[in-house]
Amino acid sequence: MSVHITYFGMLAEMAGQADEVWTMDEQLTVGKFRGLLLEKYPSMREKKFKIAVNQKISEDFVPIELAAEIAVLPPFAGG
Amino acid sequence: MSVHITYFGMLAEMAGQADEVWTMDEQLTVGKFRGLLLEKYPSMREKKFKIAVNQKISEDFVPIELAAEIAVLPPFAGG
Amino acid sequence: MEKIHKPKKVFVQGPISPDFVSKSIASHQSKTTIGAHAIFLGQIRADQKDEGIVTGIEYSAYEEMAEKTFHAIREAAFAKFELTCLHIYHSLGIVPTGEISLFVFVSSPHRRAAFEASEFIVEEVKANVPIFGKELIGDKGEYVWKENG
Amino acid sequence: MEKIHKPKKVFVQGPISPDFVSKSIASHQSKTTIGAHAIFLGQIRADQKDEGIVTGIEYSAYEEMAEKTFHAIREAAFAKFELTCLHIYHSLGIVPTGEISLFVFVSSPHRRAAFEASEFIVEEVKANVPIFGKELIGDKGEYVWKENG
Repeated sequence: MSVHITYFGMLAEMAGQADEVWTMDEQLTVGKFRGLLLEKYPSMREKKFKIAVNQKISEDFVPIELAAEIAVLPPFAGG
Repeated sequence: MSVHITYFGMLAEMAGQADEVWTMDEQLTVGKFRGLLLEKYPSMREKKFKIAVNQKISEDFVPIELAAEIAVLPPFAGG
Repeated sequence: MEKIHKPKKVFVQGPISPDFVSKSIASHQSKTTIGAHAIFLGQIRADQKDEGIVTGIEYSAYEEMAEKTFHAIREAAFAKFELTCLHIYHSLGIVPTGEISLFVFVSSPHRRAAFEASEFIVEEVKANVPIFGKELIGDKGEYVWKENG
Repeated sequence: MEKIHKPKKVFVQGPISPDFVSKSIASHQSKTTIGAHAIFLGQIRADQKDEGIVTGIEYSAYEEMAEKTFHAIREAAFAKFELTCLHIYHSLGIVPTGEISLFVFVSSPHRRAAFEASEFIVEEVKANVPIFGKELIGDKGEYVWKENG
């Protein structure tokens, strides 16, 4: 399966890119995705961030289906 | 002593005038003034109103000194 | 607050225009400690009364006492809340339906103080300032006296 | 509320002008069931940071999700409070200090609903809309990422 990942704000700076596509064999959950993300970008361990799946903030247990749009969101700053 | 009385809003309509001067022998309190007012204008009995002495809303026990400025105020409608 | 706030002119003749509101906002953009403005506008409703539809309100006031009360409300708000600026404007004379008769403009570094002060001031104005209003009805000069609840 | 409120455009490029606020107010004067407008404006502060003085904020957003969230906030506010109208505008791109980046405009027959809805919406926007901000510092391109508390 493949997922499309978008990074925002300071997390895009840490990832060195605004988006990327991951292809993998196994089924993903949000929690599992978070683990893989921190493995790839260890500097994100120090940052607070939220994960949105198909534009919805999602808890770790949520499964990520095929072709999902994943967004990695730093703290909000609107207003 | 004499006191200057000003009527506002619907109370000026009831008094038939915007202001008048009362001269009297005795010492006045706000309560006593209220009694004399209702005697002179019985239709005011049905209305809610406040009495300000020298621009301050005053309770019945407050004495009214010489040359005081008394205002008879209907319900407020600001805003 | 040790700062003394001079009495300011509150009453304006007739309606308060959107353009006046805009100019007030613009004049606060040089104050860069401000993070939040809370603005309240009172607009005249075309209420249906037993006597007919309201076409406007004609305001009058015990002006000297009203100005003193406005000043006391301003002082109380500055003492209670962390405010940078505070302005109150109220109409006298006729304000037709759809037009604005009250403009409360509060500015603060932070939103919480701005929200709380705005509510506080509007409630104080409605309850304690000697302003009187005739709700004008129809086109034959009829009216009913308005009374804040 | 059975009424359906269409998604509206919230984002504007750069600062929100006082003139835009004024035009929004004027366009509500034909709605004579409105008795109270509550307006909230967020203005950029020239805060002192360790790195220097803030000269502006550069906003970006996860736009599709942000628009959906704004729409959900609007629907929630209409369901919770007796509102006649409700508009939210937020800047994208650079907003210099002293300029306005958030404009929440709530109109209701009565002041209580207007006050409560205004606060509700501002808090929701700050907590739940994926908007990001760089606090720009000095004139050498430095910045720090902003974070709502």
